[in-house]
Amino acid sequence: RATRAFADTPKSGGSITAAGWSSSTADTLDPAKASLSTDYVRCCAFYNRLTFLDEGGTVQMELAESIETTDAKTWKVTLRPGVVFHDGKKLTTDDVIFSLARHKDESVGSKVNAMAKQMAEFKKVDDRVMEIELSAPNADLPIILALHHFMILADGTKDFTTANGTGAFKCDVFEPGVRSVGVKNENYWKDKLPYLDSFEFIAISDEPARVNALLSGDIALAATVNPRSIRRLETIDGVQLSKTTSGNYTDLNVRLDMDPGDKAGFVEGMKYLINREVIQRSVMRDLAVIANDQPVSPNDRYHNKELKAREYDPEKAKSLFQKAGLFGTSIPIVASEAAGSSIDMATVVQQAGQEIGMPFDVQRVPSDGYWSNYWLKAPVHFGNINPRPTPDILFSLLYASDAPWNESHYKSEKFDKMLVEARGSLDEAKRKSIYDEMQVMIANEAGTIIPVWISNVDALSSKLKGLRPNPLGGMMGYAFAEHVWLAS
Amino acid sequence: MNAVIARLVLKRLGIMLLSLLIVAFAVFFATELLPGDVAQILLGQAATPEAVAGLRTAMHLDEPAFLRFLHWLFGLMSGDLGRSYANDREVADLISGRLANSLELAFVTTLFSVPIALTLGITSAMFRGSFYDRMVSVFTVTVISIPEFMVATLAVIIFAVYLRWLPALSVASEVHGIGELLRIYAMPVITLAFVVSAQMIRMTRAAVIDTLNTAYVEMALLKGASRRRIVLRHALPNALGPIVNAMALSLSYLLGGVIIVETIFNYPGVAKLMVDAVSTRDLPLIQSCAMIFCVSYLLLILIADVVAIMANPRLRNQ
Amino acid sequence: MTSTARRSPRFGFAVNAVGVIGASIILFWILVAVFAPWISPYPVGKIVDFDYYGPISSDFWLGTDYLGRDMFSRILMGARYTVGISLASVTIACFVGVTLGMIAAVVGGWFDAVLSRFLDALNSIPALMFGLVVVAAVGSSLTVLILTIATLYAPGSYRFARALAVNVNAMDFVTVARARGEGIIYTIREEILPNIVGPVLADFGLRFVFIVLLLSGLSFLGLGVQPPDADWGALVRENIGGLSFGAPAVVFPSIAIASLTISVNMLIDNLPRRIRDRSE
Amino acid sequence: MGNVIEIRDLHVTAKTDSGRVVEIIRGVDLDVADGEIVALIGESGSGKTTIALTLLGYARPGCSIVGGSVTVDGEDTVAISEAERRSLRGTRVAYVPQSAAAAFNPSKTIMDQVVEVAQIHDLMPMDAARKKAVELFRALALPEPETIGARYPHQVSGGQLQRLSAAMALIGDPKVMVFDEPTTALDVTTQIEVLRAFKAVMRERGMAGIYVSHDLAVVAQIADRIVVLKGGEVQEVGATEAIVHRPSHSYTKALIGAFHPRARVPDPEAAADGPQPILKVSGVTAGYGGTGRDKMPKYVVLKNLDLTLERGRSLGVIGESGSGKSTLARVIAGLLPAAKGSIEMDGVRLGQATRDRSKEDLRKLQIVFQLADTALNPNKPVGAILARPLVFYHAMAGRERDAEVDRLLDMVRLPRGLKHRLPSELSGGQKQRVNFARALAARPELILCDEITSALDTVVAAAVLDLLDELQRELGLTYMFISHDLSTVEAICDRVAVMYQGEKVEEMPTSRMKSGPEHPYSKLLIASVPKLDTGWLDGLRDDPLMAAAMEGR
Ligand SMILES: Nc1ncnc2c1ncn2[C@@H]1O[C@H](COP(=O)(O)OP(=O)(O)OP(=O)(O)O)[C@@H](O)[C@H]1O
Ligand SMILES: Nc1ncnc2c1ncn2[C@@H]1O[C@H](COP(=O)(O)OP(=O)(O)OP(=O)(O)O)[C@@H](O)[C@H]1O
Ligand SMILES: [Mg+2]
Ligand SMILES: [Mg+2]
Repeated sequence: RATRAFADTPKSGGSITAAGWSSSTADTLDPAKASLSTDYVRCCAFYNRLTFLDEGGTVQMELAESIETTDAKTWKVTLRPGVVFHDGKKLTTDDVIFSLARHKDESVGSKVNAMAKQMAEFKKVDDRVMEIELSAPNADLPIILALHHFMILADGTKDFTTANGTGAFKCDVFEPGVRSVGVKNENYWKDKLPYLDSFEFIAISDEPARVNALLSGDIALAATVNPRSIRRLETIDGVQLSKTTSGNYTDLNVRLDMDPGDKAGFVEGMKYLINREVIQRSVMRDLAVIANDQPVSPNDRYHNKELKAREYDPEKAKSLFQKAGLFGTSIPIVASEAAGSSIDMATVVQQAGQEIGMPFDVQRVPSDGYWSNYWLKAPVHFGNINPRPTPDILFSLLYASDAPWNESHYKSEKFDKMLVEARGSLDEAKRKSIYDEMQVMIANEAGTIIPVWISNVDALSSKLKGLRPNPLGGMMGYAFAEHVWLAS
Repeated sequence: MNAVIARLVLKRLGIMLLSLLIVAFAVFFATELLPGDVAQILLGQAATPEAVAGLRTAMHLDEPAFLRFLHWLFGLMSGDLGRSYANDREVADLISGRLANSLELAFVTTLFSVPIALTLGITSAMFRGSFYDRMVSVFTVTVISIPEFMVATLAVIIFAVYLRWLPALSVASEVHGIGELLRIYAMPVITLAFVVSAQMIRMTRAAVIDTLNTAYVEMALLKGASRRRIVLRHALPNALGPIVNAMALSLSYLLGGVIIVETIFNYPGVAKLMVDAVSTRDLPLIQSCAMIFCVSYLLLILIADVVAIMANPRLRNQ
Repeated sequence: MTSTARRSPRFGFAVNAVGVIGASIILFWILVAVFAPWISPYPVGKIVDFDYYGPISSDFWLGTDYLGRDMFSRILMGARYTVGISLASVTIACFVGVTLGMIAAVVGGWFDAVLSRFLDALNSIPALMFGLVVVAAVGSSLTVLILTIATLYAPGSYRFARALAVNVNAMDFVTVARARGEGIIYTIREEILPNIVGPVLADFGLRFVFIVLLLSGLSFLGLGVQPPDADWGALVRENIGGLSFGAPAVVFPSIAIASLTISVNMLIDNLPRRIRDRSE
Repeated sequence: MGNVIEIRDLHVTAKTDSGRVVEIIRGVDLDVADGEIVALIGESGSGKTTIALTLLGYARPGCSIVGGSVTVDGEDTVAISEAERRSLRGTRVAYVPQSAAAAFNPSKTIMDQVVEVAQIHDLMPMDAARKKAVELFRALALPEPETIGARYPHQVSGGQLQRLSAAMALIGDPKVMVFDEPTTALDVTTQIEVLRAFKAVMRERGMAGIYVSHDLAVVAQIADRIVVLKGGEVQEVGATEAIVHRPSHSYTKALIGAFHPRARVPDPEAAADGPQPILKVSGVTAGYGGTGRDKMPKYVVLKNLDLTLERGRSLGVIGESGSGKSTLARVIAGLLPAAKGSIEMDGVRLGQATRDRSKEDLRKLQIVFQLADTALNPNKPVGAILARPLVFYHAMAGRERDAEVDRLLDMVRLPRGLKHRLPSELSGGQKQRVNFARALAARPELILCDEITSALDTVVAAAVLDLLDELQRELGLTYMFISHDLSTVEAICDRVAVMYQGEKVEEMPTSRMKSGPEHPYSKLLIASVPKLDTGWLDGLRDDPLMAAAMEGR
């Protein structure tokens, strides 16, 4: 059903309304601050990046014509000629340098501040050519530049009440927390694109309401529908589903530096107690792939296929808890709506515990403030990690000893060394073997329990064509607006 | 008579200012109690200590909170609501459109639910103890015991998805003509009317029954007046005070309490704005929203009091 | 009607059939709440069926929920929370509101003015915001939940009771008590309360309904009943996706809510009256 | 001359709360001829109002007419349809209620309500109706007839309102007027005006009427014939003259007997050791509406009042409505702190407010209110009401307290079984006795009685007065007895104080009341008391004092 759409030839014209799942007054047109899917959708429509990842997860050039290096440390970027901003200004390397350098400025509040810091220096060669000097070698720079935050702005942009980019749409209306409207950029540098004359983007946070709005024809696309709605949607004509198996996951984190995670055996016991199959079937309704407690997804070419997921084994868990001296002690697990499906996962664990006589106390806490108050802080809690394009980003963000989001406070010198080594290496085979071993280390040593990879399902009107799944996330990696068209 | 009302209104406005100040302080301290601040919330998962500190300095958040509150308060006195922390826009700009939307919705709901509540309340009082009366009372309790989100979802499924009569979303941005306006407001209004009328119906009924038991109603009957006349001309004007008071309390819900309706119908009103503001710890926005709710609540109560006084010549001519 | 009327003199009460039905339903739910753990066929958190929104069957009398858990067991256990929390918080709210209202009416003057202003201001802060602050400030537990709801509803109860008490306070028998030198506690408890208890109870019923519904909203702020348990409102909410095809998982908790709220109001509207026959 | 009203074998039942049906009118027959005024008298609860209302085809909620016929101007109000009854009401038979204050809708102007009958039945254009109303106002001797209609009910006095309610009834030119105790709630001076106005209008238009009252003296002035009711049955019917002078039925005799109370015999013992003041009120000024900067209330009611009460004696306080009698009692009881002046009991100065007084002071001085209905908590059984002062002042408990409650009930001549009843289950007289017993429970030395018999009918009131008298002898009580009914004051008081506009204008021994009041207001007040004499009202015209006073209004 979902694949039939591709056969048609694209057609220009028409307008659609699409709905994401969340928006608030914190909505922004500043790519550095973008934090929600709605922000990404807007950014993708109004701006361009130097590179982007295609459906297969490989790097493609967008505003850059080429990005080259010999040592993974110094990178030469050549820009595509003849690109203009919405206000008519020509794209030059000044714009690119401004756009990248601002992430390093703390007062900007960039989400990728930590990542941007490795770009030690920018050198303008001429209007089309520039150099980026990294503080240490990193072979993944072109992929890093494909992150949504590294959208290219016009030099000196300070005002974000509207967007002046090079993207397929011009910003017509932007009301934070309400809606935004983009109209077709007639001078768009990509041939024939976009097909739509305009598109409106809103957010409906209530999932049944989002689905109903699609069914009633008020919107053409409803992002991220609940697995439970799929059975109903499949029976309805005029609706198609787009499934993306991405690297998104909700994980149960046991801090290794605190009670009870510091008792040997507890974490491993938890890994055996979590019933991945039930989570996959009942909680995720089969829209998930069983995972093996490490963050590199099966889509990634560095995924270690040899590493199998642990089987559900309550008896083994019981003996491990006994070994840790914790059997029978009530353990609090913090869960929240903020980390998708975590409450349901927690009850699955709780139920399994109850069956072997191990009590867990599920504490549901508000989504408001969850990330600042509970995540990374509570001894046993849930987290939710969005897909990242490379193992390097994942590992340095989540597992390196100095990682800002080291969810289980995992510390290993060996791991840190391997990370730097792989990062600087341009030798594919060597990197693969290092990453394989690192995945094994995480699965066995870290306190992060990753039960399943969560698939994203978007529902859309069958009139809407051209939407293809993308590993960076739903809605075609948030860039659907410039690629879709309306069938007559 | 006007002098009495004017004096009352003035006095109430004075008290209102005082209440507003209390609420402003209370809300300020409440916000302070909430863990996390706007810098941390804006950075979300990416909030490393350095990043937070940097952003905080940039946003002048390292000034003492109380000082910022005073800034905001003095700004308010000169008519400046300040700038939102979360997106650096004028709070007045953020609020004005949404407040208009909320008021519109509240107005249409009032227009719709008040006559219904009055009619049901009055008629059930007229036929007190009858089967009809019992039905109305069971109906009101049933209606309020169905969760609001269920009423809304059910309405959408029936009227938008199956029948396709009405749109599932109430986006009030582009409205052409009265017909479309009705279509757009129909479902949120039905949902809200369900919620607010029950209390009004019950209070109207009680108040009318109270007055129907009086000697002057009996006297009207003995003058040969019809049931209709008795209820409308004699009982109702005297029951107006308590009825209007109950209505004011019910209607005050229509601004701050309609978060579910705003969410489900994607209606851009102030309730959701306030929730957003709280979850981003956007102090100027929180304060402004709180002021709006407080003002509207106090205004409604004031209107109720004025109506009660107008309806009662004894108070009116004091 | 006649049979109950004939019986009534013996009891000294007029028992009304509608009231009896209301009382029986409430009693039923209270019994369910008490004995739920022993009568529910499955553990509340256990996923018993790989299907979801399952239909009524001999294994699952009220179908299954969105995760495939047994609805019958969940509703039985939910009764504990819905009945318990709602009754507790509405009782506290009305107790505090009515007591303060009566004191304000009797004492009057500054006390009344300040208290009324303060509670008005409290009333104008949206419930949601209040809930957020409470969880953030003191965390979440059943006690906190009950107290939060009570705080949210006490001002309304206060306004209502105060208005009634002001009228009673003007009556001669209260003046007599005052002339006798009675204290405030006696005056409000013995002279005022019995004379406003009727309308106060009606108000209690309405507030009860609102609280049953508010519960589900607050549980989504993280306030209150912790998973896998859920109150009825939360059961409706978490299964709302099944509404479009009338899944038992959403229908039955709604029926449970309606049965409880309607019967509470039925009982209150038809409370037994003490009967004495003047002509006897 | 035919009969405008013919009631035949009327039966009315009422349903009690428990669903039991009781018969409240048991086979009443009644005729009223054209232009005749017939009075219905009888004790409270005898069914007077019920019968009067059947003339309009109306039975109060809970009551129903179960048998017989009520023919008014040729139509049987029992048999006709509701719509026909509606068209009858106001046009052919009109009703003047007992309490006009309650019968006027507080939120509409008087004119609107007066012309409403014309509007409902579409009798005439509104302009004509208004003109006619003004004429009626004039005929009823109302002040400012042109503009009084624009006022609201609370803006006119009780007596005026009562006359206005007659105008409301007269506007439809009814054949029959039904008056339900139209003057009971008024004080004597006002009562005279109202009675005169009614009589003049009725006579002028030749209307027939039913006049309900329990006051024989009033009825004697206005009725041609009297029907005596008791327990829903007719006891005696006769011409006014005959009933007043030659009553045959025992109940009628009792009624008349109660009207002539025996005069007060001063207690020789009390007089023996000379007057001993128990309470001394000096220079008291008090009022309502908060105090201003000068510590004076906004509305001053009592002005610089002096008063002395002697131990074991009774002082009567009389005066027109609004003269400040109740206010005086409230000030003495400490319920309304005086702005100026002092109150001494047994030579010791009392605190101005109750909370400044000791429990002992509060106990010694008790107050009993006029309306037993509102003075007794409707939700407490009699036993509990009486027990409270015992617990509060004397810390009694258990059997001792129960025994004392029984003793109190005996003292006020109430059966002991009554202690389990609620006040609403008592008759008016019984309630007033309980009200009084509660004051006795404190074992007071001084009791302030604020119009405690005014709401009772004469027979019951006489019994209550006897009781008071007896208790005073037994217990050596001192009374301050407020009333606007001079005969009760005469029956129980040793001295009388006359109040007028917040001042004490005169004080004299009761014996001098009839013979020589000095102040003109006292004279007027005392002369206004109706006499049980059919010609009294008409005779007043010749009294120069009354004539002058009437002019002044
Ligand atoms: N709705 C009712 N239900 C039960 N009993 C009633 C009802 N209305 C009146 N009664 C009884 O009917 C009897 C007659 O009442 P009615 O009002 O006619 O007396 P009345 O002679 O006018 O007395 P009063 O002098 O107090 O006005 C009383 O005993 C009263 O208690
Ligand atoms: N609470 C009050 N507030 C303001 N004015 C009052 C209040 N109570 C009484 N008054 C006024 O005080 C005056 C005296 O009232 P008071 O009750 O003492 O009269 P009274 O002599 O007892 O009359 P009645 O014979 O009608 O009982 C009246 O003009 C009355 O309107
Ligand atoms: Mg009567
Ligand atoms: Mg008085």
